[in-house]
Amino acid sequence: MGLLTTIILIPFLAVIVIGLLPEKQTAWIKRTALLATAINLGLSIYLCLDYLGKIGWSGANPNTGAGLSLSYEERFTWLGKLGIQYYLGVDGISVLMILLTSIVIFCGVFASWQHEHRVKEFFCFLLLLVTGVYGVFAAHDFFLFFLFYEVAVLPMYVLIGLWGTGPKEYSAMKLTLMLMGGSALIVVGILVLYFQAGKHSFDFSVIAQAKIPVSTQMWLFPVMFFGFGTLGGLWPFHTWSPDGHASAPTAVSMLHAGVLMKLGGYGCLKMIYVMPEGAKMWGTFFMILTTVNIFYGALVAIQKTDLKYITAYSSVSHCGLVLFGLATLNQTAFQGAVVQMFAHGLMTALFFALIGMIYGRTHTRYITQMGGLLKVMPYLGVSYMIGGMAGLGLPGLAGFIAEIQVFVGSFALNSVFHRILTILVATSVVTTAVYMLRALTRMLYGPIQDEHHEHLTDANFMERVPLAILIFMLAFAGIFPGWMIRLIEYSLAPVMANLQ
Amino acid sequence: MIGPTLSQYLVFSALLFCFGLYGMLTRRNLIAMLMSVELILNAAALNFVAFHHFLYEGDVGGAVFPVFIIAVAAAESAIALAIIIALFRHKNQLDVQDADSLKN
Amino acid sequence: MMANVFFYILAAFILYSALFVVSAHNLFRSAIGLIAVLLGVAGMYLLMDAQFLSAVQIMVYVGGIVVLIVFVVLLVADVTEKTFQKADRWRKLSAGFVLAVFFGITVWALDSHSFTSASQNAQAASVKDYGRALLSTEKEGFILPFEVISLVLVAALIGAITIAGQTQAPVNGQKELP
Amino acid sequence: MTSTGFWFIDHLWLVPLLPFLGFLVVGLFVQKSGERPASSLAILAIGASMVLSWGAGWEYFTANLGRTLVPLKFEWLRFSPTLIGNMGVLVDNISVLLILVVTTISFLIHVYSQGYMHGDPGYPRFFACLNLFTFSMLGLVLSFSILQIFIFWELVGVSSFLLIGFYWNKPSAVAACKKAFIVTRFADLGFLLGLLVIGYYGKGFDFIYLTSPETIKNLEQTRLPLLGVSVLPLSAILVYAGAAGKSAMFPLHIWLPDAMEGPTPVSALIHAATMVVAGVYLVARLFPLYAATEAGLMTVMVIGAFTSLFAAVIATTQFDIKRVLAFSTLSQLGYMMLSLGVATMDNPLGFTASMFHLTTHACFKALLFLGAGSVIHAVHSNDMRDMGGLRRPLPITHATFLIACLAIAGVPPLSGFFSKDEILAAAWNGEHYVVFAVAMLVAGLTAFYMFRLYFMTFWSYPKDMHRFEHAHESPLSMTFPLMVLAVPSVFLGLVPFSHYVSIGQLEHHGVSIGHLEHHGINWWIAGPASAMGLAGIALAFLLYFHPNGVPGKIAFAFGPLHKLVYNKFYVDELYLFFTKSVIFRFISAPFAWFDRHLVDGSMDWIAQTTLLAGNKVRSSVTGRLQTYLFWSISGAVILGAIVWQIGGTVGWTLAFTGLGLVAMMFIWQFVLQLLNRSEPLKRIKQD
Repeated sequence: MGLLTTIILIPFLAVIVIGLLPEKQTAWIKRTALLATAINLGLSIYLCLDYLGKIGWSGANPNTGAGLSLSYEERFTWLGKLGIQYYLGVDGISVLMILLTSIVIFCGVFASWQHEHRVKEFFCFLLLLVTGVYGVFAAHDFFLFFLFYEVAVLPMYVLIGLWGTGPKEYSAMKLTLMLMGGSALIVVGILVLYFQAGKHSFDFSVIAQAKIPVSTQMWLFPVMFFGFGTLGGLWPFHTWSPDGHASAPTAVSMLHAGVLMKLGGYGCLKMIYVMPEGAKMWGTFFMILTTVNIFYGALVAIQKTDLKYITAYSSVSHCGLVLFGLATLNQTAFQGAVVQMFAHGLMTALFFALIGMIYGRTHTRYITQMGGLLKVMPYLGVSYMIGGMAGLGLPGLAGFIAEIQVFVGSFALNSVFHRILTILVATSVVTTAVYMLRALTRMLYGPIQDEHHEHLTDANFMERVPLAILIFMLAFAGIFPGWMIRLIEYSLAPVMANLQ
Repeated sequence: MIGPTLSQYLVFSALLFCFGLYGMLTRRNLIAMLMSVELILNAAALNFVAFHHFLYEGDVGGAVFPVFIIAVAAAESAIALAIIIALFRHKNQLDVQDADSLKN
Repeated sequence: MMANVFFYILAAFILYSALFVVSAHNLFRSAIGLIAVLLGVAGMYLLMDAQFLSAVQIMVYVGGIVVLIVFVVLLVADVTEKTFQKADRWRKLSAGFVLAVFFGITVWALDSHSFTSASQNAQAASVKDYGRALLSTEKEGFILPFEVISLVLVAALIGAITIAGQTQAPVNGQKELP
Repeated sequence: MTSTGFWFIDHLWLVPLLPFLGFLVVGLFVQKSGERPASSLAILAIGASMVLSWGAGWEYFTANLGRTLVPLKFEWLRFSPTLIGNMGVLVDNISVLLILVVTTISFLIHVYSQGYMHGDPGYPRFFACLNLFTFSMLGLVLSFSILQIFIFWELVGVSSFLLIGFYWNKPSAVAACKKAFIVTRFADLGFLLGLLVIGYYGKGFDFIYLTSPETIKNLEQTRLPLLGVSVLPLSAILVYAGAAGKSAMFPLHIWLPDAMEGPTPVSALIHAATMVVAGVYLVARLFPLYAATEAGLMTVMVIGAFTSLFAAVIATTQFDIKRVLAFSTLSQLGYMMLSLGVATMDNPLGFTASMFHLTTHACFKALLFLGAGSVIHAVHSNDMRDMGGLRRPLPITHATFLIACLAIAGVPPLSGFFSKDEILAAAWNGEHYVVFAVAMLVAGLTAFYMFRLYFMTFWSYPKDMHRFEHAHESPLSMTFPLMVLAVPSVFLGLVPFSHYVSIGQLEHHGVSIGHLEHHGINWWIAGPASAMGLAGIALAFLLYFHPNGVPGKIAFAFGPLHKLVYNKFYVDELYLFFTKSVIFRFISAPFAWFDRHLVDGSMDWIAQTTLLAGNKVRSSVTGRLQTYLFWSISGAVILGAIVWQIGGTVGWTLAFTGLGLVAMMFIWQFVLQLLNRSEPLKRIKQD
């Protein structure tokens, strides 16, 4: 059994083990989940290092062929008559995303350590979700990809609907319906690709090299981009995200904003790989939409007072940057977009973990009702501050690497219109600063608003661990970006070759 | 031999199929609906045999399938009739318009 | 030529009987109509050189299933169907319309597809062939479906006995869904 | 790494790294263990890096003068195979000069803070932040590429944010730190765009590469597709926007006076001596680039001159001791910028003068702030109207403060005299006579408001006896830095500065070092300048030495004008109006409304329509088998009909129908909104 299958199976096995444990043994259930995610974290780090070792650190022109340079391939015929394979394989981008998933879920398990309501089912669904996410990032067969994609999306409904807060049924329904709408577009697109390619295969590389007719690409690309974009928070199909995130329980918000939204960007990148002509044709159109995303997400966030809504809209803005980077079809911007996926994953996971912890103490999420929390909970406060700084693109944290790369990349589009878009997008560094600082200072600074808040406690050990890990990764990726760039750059070569 | 062609059989079986469906849609008695189902099944079986006869005479599969269909029909009507008896015992009538516990 | 005449006669007979099945007020008449349809289809089988099937059709269908149906009709219902109201006209019209369109599309589909014969001068399947095919374990054999069907039949038998043998109907408990 | 053969210069990378380690250790591990370990560790870190930088300075100015050395360089971020963001350590005369200034003043201020911050609950945090700031500032100064300088630029901004908001439960401090960050961030947007322009057209970020004549020529000849503007002035002005933000040039100056909400040592270190000169430093770093474009230099000069006058005028009316100093800082920064603006590649006197003034200003302005801090420490008030007669209880503070005031007023032979004179001479030599006149006027105003401050604080008579009686001299840890700083404030002017510092990489531009060496004192300029200063002092003496009603009467006589100046020309209010009303209310709020009601509303509308349709359809869901069957057959028929009728253009049709539907939905939702008929989905009862 290969490494990737192991990574996919471990959470699934944990689901089974948890399913067999008696309901009362919540401690053991949590420990099982933690063990599984810890093993996966270890495996992902190993995967990352090993992959880096394979491709080497140097070499200006890595692989220039049109086929993805896959590693850890596992390939079995599954439904042979339809050409469906169980085909796993990762390139540098997938490796990065798998690492992100591992980090976020590991921290997510920590963050839901205090969870007491129907623990067994909660962790079952959570780990099932993660199984799907790993599968998506590892799959190299379109059918398998979609299968795992659905496995990842569906448990969300249950997780939000059962363990959420606020108008949870509404949010869960909205989220699921909109994502299902996206999936519907995707499944249509996959079938069209399958038949148009005519190679009797769902293999990404085979389809990409089959040269889908331009007329098909022309209409299929936007369909697919919208399909994945819905998950990636593309305007105007982002509205599931604020409500969904606001209602979801902590770990689910972390995982959803941190990882699931990245599936959208990841899928879009694959679409660009498969349909380069369509991408070229529609690139500018999606640049406009994502500019709206970025600009508008930030502006709306300025108005909000609910922490989760602020973070959700900032996610809309940040994920817009991912899609913007992808829509520019430029190597540097691609790098930036992928780094942004990684950075934003860590960042929002950190935010949602913190919001969960703060809400657990103050029982309010409205920044207008908070104030001076830095005094009573310095650890959480400082962590929030670091998260905010990462959000506004402070150098030294991962967000900056992403932003500057996207900007530099999109600036290379040498026409007045694209320049204006780039400048508009760049102004988001200011608007982002405005709402981040507004939230930060309102919540952490100033006198304490509510006397009940005087006696709140700071984070305990189980809460400190995930925060520390996330912050460490943010800083690590921000100070030493070389390894990420190497991974991404190596894997982008075939995409760029297709785009030529 | 100038006999009926494949198309003739197919069109005929389609017609029979439509009759069966019509019965399914309009009859209000469960037993009558069951009989309509038998019509549909027969139409399908006829298709099998027709294809077997005209296109794949060497391949015995097309001829074997009607046997299975008959077997399934037997099983199906056994079950259906059992249900009908149970329903009749329960409600004392067989009007499908009243069997609407799936409503809304 | 003769075959063609036979075909049309049979077809007319079957359709007339089928009309009887789907529209007769008396259930017993419907059952008789069904017997006629089944016999007619058996005739069609004969026209297509499927003697074995024709025999099975008559023995199992007419001799088994229809007799079962007739029994039930006599057991449970007032055969004259007096208690039932007529289905409303709207329903009949709409069903007729939809089915007409359906039929049209089917004919169009048949028309637009040209069938090509795979083998022209092969022998019709004999009873021996049926036996071989049904019990063969080779690639072309049907032993697995055959066994499955037998299982299904047993299950249906047991199920029928259980359902019909119950004194209290389970439908009672789940009458209202939320 | 390319070894230069000089130990200190080779190990210059330790200079920023040590404070960073200090920050990590103090910030993470000694938060709870009291004051002593925190301050000792922080001072140790900065002390070590000060020693290293003095060593490096010695090696540089004695053995490597005028050379540009790169002891460390590595690839940090690869944008594309051809565009690479490098990091490293760049050693030339201005960077060495700046690290000397930064480490020394930072060290003194660390020592000073030990006393000043004593007893504050955030004591360890303060030292951690100070170390973080020092790290960022040193990284900025030693930057090898413009990308690196941008990175540290932002870090400096953040540490400034943290330090201004140090008293974070004070609402005014919170507002001030937010303002400082956002205003500088806004300016950094310009810097970022400049960076993009330079990165795209210049194809590199390294300073050495950017300031080479080939690159400059290349940039000059590249024209933008839009309007046919040359890239060079554009990038120069964009980068200058960033510099102006950090150096608080008009109209981005508004954050600096508010930044005085931070603790006084912070004001001294960040908002007087070091961080605010980062803008000047950046322009100096890229000077060859600016010198090649008339527009860039003009911008620098005009804005510098205007800011210096503008701030000096405001400073004459303020009563908060730290705000007067803040406006004075603004004014002096304008001076430095102006001086850079009048320099050219052939006549780089202004450049040298600017760096010279930067150095001397760092000393005496830090001294002034620390002195003011000492005063505030003694009387617990910022308002000069609460002070007076403090020369007796605070003798050391008084003496050093006087020295600093004389220095900034440009009284010979103190350090300020020489640097100011050089700036004036540069303006005169550059034939910028208007600028020269402005600078002259500012010199007089500077002397006036500084001595106004001095007399009101230390002479006059005690206005608040209670405060006066409790005033006492500060502890040694606070007065020691004052005394140390007083020494360079007096003598720094005697250093033959132009010998050491001039435009880097002169060899590129064919100017030999010897050519620049001479600059004596031109008494035709220095004389009137000193006279202006003395006149200012005399005026202040007349008005403020003894309390009298004259200043009040003058203020009354000028009425609205005075009010205008006193309220800082209402620039803050203008900004406030713009942000609060225009952006918040007229841009952001409509966007939020749009999102909630139109975009989300449309999505809800779909759901709601589905629900309503569902309710309609529900009546047809009879639970009867036949109905279901009927519909399923009808569905199949319809699908079949579609396949039958439509050929290959299904995709296009679907795509455009979809797009059209989305547009229709928005419009429909908007109409519903207008009619107030839309129902959010949440209101529909769930069943």
